Amino acid sequence: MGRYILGHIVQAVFTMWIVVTLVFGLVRLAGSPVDILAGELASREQVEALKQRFGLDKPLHVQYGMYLWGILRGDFGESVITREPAMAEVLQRSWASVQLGAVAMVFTLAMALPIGVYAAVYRGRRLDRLASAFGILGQAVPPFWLGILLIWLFAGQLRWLPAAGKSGPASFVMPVIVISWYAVAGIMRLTRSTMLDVLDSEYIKLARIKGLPEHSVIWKHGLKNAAIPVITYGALIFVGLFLVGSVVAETIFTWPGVGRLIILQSVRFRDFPVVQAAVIFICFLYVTVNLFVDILYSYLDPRIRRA
Amino acid sequence: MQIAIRVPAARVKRLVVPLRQVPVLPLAILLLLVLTALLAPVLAPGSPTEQNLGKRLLPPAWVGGGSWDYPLGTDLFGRDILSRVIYGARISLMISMTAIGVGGLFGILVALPAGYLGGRVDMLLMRAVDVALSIPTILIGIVLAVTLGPSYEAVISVIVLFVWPRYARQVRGETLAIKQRDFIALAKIAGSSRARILIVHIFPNLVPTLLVLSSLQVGAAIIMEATLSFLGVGIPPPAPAWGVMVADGKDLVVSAWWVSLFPGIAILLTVLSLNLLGDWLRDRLDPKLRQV
Amino acid sequence: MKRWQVLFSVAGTVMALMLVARSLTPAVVAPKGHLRMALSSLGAAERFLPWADPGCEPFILQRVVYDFLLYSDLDTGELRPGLAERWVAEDGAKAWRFYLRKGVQFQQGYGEMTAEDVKFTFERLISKDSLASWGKPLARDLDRIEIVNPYEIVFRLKKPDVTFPANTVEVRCQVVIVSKKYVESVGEAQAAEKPVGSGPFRLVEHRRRVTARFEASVPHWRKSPGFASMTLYRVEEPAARLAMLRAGEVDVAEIPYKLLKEAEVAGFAFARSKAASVYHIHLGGMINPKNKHFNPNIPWVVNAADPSSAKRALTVRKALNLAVNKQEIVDSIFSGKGEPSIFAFLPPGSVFAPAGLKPYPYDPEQARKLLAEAGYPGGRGFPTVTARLVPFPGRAEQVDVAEAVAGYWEKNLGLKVKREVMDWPALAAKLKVRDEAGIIWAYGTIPRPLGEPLVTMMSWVHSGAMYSAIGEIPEVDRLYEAVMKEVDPEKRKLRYRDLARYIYDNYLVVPIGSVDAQYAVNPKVVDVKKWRLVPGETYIHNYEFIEPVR
Amino acid sequence: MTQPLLQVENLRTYFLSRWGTVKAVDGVSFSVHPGETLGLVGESGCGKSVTCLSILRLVPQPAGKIVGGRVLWEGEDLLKKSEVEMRRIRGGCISMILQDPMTSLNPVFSIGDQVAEGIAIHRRLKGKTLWQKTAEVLGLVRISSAKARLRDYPHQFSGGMRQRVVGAISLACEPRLLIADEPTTSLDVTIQLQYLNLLKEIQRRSGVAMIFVTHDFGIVAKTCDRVAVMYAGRIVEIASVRDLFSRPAHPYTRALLDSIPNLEEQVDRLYSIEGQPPALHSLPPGCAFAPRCPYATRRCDHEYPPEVSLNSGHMALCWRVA
Repeated sequence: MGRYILGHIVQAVFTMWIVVTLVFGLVRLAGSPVDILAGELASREQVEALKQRFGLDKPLHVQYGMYLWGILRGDFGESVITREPAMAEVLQRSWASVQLGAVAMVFTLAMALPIGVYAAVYRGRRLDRLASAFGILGQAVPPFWLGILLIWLFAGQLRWLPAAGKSGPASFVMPVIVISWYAVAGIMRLTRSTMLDVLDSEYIKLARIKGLPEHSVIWKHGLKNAAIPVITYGALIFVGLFLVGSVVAETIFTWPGVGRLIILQSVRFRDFPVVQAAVIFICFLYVTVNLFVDILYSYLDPRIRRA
Repeated sequence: MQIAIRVPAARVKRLVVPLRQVPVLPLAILLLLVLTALLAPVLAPGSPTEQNLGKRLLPPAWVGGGSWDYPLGTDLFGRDILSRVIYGARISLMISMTAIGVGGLFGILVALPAGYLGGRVDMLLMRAVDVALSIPTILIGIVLAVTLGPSYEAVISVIVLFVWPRYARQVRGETLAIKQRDFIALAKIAGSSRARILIVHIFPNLVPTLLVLSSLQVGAAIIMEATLSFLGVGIPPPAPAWGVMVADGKDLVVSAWWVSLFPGIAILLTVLSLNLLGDWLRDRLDPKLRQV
Repeated sequence: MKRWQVLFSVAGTVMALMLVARSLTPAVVAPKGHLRMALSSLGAAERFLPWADPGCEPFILQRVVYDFLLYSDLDTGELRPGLAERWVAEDGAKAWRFYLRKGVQFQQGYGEMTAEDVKFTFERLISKDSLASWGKPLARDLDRIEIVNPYEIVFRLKKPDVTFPANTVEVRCQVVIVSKKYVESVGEAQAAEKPVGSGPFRLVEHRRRVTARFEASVPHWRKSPGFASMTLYRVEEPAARLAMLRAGEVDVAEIPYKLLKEAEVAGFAFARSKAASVYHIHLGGMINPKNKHFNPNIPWVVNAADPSSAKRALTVRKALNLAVNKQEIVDSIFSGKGEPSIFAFLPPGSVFAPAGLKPYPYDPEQARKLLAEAGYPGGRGFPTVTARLVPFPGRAEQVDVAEAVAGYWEKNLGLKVKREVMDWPALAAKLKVRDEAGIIWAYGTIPRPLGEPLVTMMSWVHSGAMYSAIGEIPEVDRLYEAVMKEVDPEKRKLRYRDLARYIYDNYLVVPIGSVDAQYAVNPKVVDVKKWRLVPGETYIHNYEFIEPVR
Repeated sequence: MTQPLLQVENLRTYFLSRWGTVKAVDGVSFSVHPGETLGLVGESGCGKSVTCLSILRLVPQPAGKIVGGRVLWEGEDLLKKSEVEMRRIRGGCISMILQDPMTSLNPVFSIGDQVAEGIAIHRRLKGKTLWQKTAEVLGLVRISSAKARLRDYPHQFSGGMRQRVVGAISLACEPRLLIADEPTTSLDVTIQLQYLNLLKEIQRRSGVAMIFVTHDFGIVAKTCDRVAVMYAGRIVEIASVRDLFSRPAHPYTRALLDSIPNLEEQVDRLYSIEGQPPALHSLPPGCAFAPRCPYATRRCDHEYPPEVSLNSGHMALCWRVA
């Protein structure tokens, strides 16, 4: 078990290093924060002075070395604009993103798993046909377009929900729907197809022969087996979708999250330290969830655990 | 060397199905889509990028104030939305097809040797796939596009980076399964070279899986391209990419709802029919292939 | 002088003083109510010390809490007394003497504002570690500062600079006067977070990048605030600001033109600042031939080696201008809130521009004829133009203007225009090295006609400037230096007009329009008629003049 | 003869499918007495397994439906019982062993859990005593050091061991009838013999009645007391083991016996019954075996054969015998 996890941790660190290097290079491809800082009316020597101040005049590889060494020491540098520690700024904004992501994840599981299972159990009946239709439709509706429709309906016409910003539970509703819409459709269809296979299996028949009540047959024996592909495959699309979904939701609903921080502010102002810190944070989150899923996977499937 | 793509007999039988079961609706929509994309210049009433600021934000024809020269109304710069949706089909298909083609090819080139050779090669390549899967490609794409400015190449490379590991993992699994089949052993006994086995024996058997996989991935690619364009990091203006058009109308939801509505519907119909086709293909060719 | 004339002039002066005093002394009306505003930004670093906040973004927070030496007249733009009652140029404008107002108290009992505080502020502004974008040029020009007495201070410059007083106006944002005693007692870090100023409001609570809350600091020597307290929200997304206004979460929202119709439909009133930005298209490439980016076969560029190119370039530039319907751009993109402009940088009717000139007319027919005359009939043979779509913070319309102009040239002249989306840092890097051959981009200057446009022009017109929005044209430089040398304000206006005239006659840019800035206001909370924004300025400078509905 | 433990009368179970209603079990009647082993024999697809599942009312939903007949268990008709009562019977009074041990055990639960589950429900045991009982039951089916292996998972057991665990599960609550649906088909021969002996020994000790479903006459001879031969959803012959092997009455039974390869005989081609089993959704009016029956007469094709009882307990469904 230990070796299995250690392998994954090493791979996670390697992935982080690749992402960090990629972003370090990409952000510096064009423009530098100094131009933003100096403003339109700046003079040449003023721009040079700012460059020295932020060490942007040193050769690239030196900057890269200092940057990596900084990360190891947990020093992600200072935002070029607000001169606050970059990671502090990211963490301050990350709470909103993590909150939104967590609620969306719970919503997705609470929706996708039960519906998927019931659709499989009541195969061919109305619920199953409804669920399948929602599944196929769900994966065709572009989430950002859905967001706009929701705003038009709930904020514009009905005025039930706030159109933007983060303020109390009502403001969570629409962003969560936009983030998890695609994932719910995907996970539900997968749960249904896996559950169908499981329900046809011999051990389910044996469970019934044992005289177990139906709910125990389905939710204990059935679900635990169906969960394995759902978790592994689900995690695959989950984390990817959540990243895209949260950036889209944050953009449409101006949610003060990390996704928007990167697009709207840091990259536009070439605030290298904050962009890099934000990317590291998201990548760390991304990789940790992957790691957690692998561990959960090995817990769920004993055949892996003993490997 | 002439490569005969021989889909195993069993699967061919299932391909030739009575017309009744063929998904008429999705195929019809897709055919319509491909036709619109190809014949865009003929079909579109006007040019997708020609502006006339005088006729800005005209509502659709059937709504008060609309005119039949602009059946679906005009956008912020007075461009005809119908023509832009039609040309948008061309962009969406081109981008997603290229991205899936390149991504898929790269995935297969990685997966075939990994699946077939196994051992250290397989372990190494699969580790690379795992790393690629765990990299937040969308994020990298966004940073790239904001820094260098959105471009076709950026969008395609993001989708390719997103797609190839998924292809690799799926194709490798399939190759492993096929490798154990007896006709591979027979081919080895008959002395055919490793390359020949890969190309003549293994690859044709992958075709059904690839077919199913691609049809589902094209839909996902279209949505991803539209999402990137919506965020302003995808297709650069003034190209009539559907995602950009929805973004144009994002803030005008109350006073100009049609700007965002119609491109969204175009995306919905396209991806819906692709998914339906994908499902139908999967049920026919490769039932055990989980939805990717 | 006749006795009665003396009497009369004394009475007149008294009367004038009385008038000035009355307009400045606070109307005896107590501040009331709570004002909530949603703005696109609250400043870059949101720090309360002028030398701790880098340039570019508006210094919204600092001007709420501090005072300035001088203010600008809402009608004429002339300089008005602030913390300095009088200011005199000496030694041929190489020195400027300021007489400070007596009895101005800093908040929280940090005593009276004196020359010590002014000297301390300026010295910190030009110090080595100062981040203020205005610090460096000031440091280059300032020789030394002498305190004559607590209420009199003299700035000695290295060379005559007629515009020095204009640099201490509230529009210059960074020259707020800080309390020396407070900063030295609590230290810079604390002072940057918890400011003590002499301004109309004092800071109550500040959450960086989210919100800032203020309370009225009464009585104030200039104008006691209309509202008792005020909260500013930083909301980058325009649609979100409008949504907050519509939901009643705020009373004032800064909105772009695109949402104007949406706000009008929702029944909100508007506070406007006339000619807040002047848009023009920069025809890239007219640069020094020795520069490696110089490309002689750009149609609108003069190639010294080919004598006929001057005439051809002028004809092309003329055609490019006539093909653009400025009025339609103003009506569509800016919802009609503005007017076609005649020059770059200067709004119509500016005293620094020659009177009687009309904006270039919209005449596509003539434009096509001129283009053919220049050798590109129907656009054939014209190299592909690259339109750089570059949004600025607060001026996202720059993308739409460039896009519209590209559309006109494609439709009317048959040119091929490639679009290139880019953000400011990427463009700035290119403009610095003059990598602009064959490109166009739309720049919306904040004219700040107060004081003089020289400040804006210095950064964009002269060949030596960091970024160029016209190019490197020797004649322009010569005319520009003539302005700099002229000490007498009246003669200097004539020099400005020569420069503007030269640019106009040679069609060096494609002027588009001078447009207003507007804030959507909830008429039930804010008395829109009384609130007048500083003209020529996109951001708000006079929060204390916003009056509640009584 | 004592009161029969299980009395199945004219049981009919049909499946609704795209091609029409499949009459999987079309009027089956038989009885099982305490301690007795009844063999159910026939080609695959003749309805053997469906019959067993119908007894436990576990016919696969939503396609399958029991449309007629009665299943009397100690005099009470199981088809009338409520689901709750049926659950007490399943595993408590009647239990079943499935064919493929590799898939009968849930891969993600430990052996101990899966065995203990049944006991917990039927015997209301909890905690230590439950684990004690579980280890004891596993010992019953001769799994060595059972206590230590409670925590192990199915994938750590061989095929034979797994089938023993399945046996333990079904015998955990001392059922009075055990249905074994081809329990040894997927085991290799040596393990098969061990398993049959184990079942025999347990039956001797506990007196449990058994229905043994198989297509292997060797097993029938070794374990069964009486045998019912099924064809196309019906019992075409039922007799004691001795009568069946010595005096097979129904042509199908004789054909089945003939197709058992004989070691001594020198044969170049093994005998096999021509044709295919009939499609259960379109059965001919007469005897279902008629098309493949060498002795078929016109009557066989049109008239449904009567149940002819030869001597006590030996019945055959055939005109030729009547």
